[in-house]
Amino acid sequence: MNFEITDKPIITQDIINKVVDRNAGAVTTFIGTVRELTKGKKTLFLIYEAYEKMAVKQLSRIGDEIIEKWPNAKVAITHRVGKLEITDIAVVIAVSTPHRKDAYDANEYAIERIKQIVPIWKKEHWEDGETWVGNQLETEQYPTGKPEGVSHD
Amino acid sequence: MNFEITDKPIITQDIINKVVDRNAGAVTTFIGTVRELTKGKKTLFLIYEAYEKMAVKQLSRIGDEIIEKWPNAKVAITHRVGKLEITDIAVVIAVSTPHRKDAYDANEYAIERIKQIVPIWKKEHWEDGETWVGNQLETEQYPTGKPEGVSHD
Amino acid sequence: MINLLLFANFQEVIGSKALSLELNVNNILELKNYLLSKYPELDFNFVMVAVNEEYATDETVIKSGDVVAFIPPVSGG
Amino acid sequence: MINLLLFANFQEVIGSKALSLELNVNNILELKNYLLSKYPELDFNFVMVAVNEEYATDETVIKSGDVVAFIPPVSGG
Repeated sequence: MNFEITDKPIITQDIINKVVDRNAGAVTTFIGTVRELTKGKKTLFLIYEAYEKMAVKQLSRIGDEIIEKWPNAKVAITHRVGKLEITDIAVVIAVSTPHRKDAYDANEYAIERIKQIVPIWKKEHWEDGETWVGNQLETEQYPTGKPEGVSHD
Repeated sequence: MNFEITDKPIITQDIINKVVDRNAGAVTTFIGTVRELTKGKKTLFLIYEAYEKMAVKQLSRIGDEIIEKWPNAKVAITHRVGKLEITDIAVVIAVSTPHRKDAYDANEYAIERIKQIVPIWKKEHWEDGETWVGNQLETEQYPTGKPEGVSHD
Repeated sequence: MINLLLFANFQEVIGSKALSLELNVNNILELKNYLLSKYPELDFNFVMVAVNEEYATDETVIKSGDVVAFIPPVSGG
Repeated sequence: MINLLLFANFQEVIGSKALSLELNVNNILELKNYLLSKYPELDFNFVMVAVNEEYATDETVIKSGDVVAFIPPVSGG
């Protein structure tokens, strides 16, 4: 399966292996890791939670969107849930394409879409408390209750 | 060493490990692999050759340029030389930054610069012959004998 | 019967991961209004909703057996 | 003595990876002209040059002991 939610540590190479292709000259990966400092505030650890069944569906939808935009791309995405320590990997996105520019663009498209439509939440545990992190994009608003660019079917 | 030329297979994870950082939330990697088909023509294998001492210097210069543009970035680049088969890894670029956008931009900057200033050449071996590949950018010309943006020191 | 799934702060406000409700509501808006009457501290601003794992809107019709999930602003990646 | 390093197609045209030349040339342009007189099939178009591992120009002065490398269009990555 190229789109997964897991509660185990992610091995980056496993995700890369899913997109290696004889006709791909470029593979890009994005590895999202737990950062210690955010605006000077110290994170102790994070808890990620997912609506797993729907999250897998949405990741797979992002894969479909990428194939539509970049027909020769291959995509694999794994997101972890549960408790993550500093430098642990939360998400790996691997994209292969024949030419490099597409591999960067499609990969960046994937992470932006994850932050819009995939039902996964993180709870930051600070030294002085804890909080569910809201939409990291901050600029996004869904007045209709539905994210942009997601058809209702 | 974060900037290397090697004649051994590249282990992507080794390059990633060089840039992992407690304050990096994003790591991007670019993996350049040997593609079988180029414009319908079938490659059998490639030979990469480098002016090694200078190539390491130029890779390291690219690292300096990145730190100047993205001061919180960490960069590691390894390029392989010798005979490479289809799907073998020719180059791995890993970049970590606190925020994701910079990790994509700095990584793409690195591969563009590699294709401009790093003295490495590949010889394509086709079914019907062999040829040293010229500048892959094709649009680049160095009327002064010196690439743009490279100071002479 | 409507099956409700709750995540993140919604789970904490309602105190449950899942609820099965015997309700006479026709669409998401009516469900939201019912929940607000029981849990006035719920904030539906920026909260998406899914019916049977597909994003839906306030107008989406729901029927017995549907799985409705409220999706607070996501923060994966 | 000028130490010359040759790569890719330059290596094939000249038939050597490295040459040491006892030459009276003052700069890169003069060195190119000397090489062209011996190897008329050399094509310096789009070929960069490095002196002691730093990019240089036709006007760069060279002296005995310098390492001069001709860098045909690169194709790494």
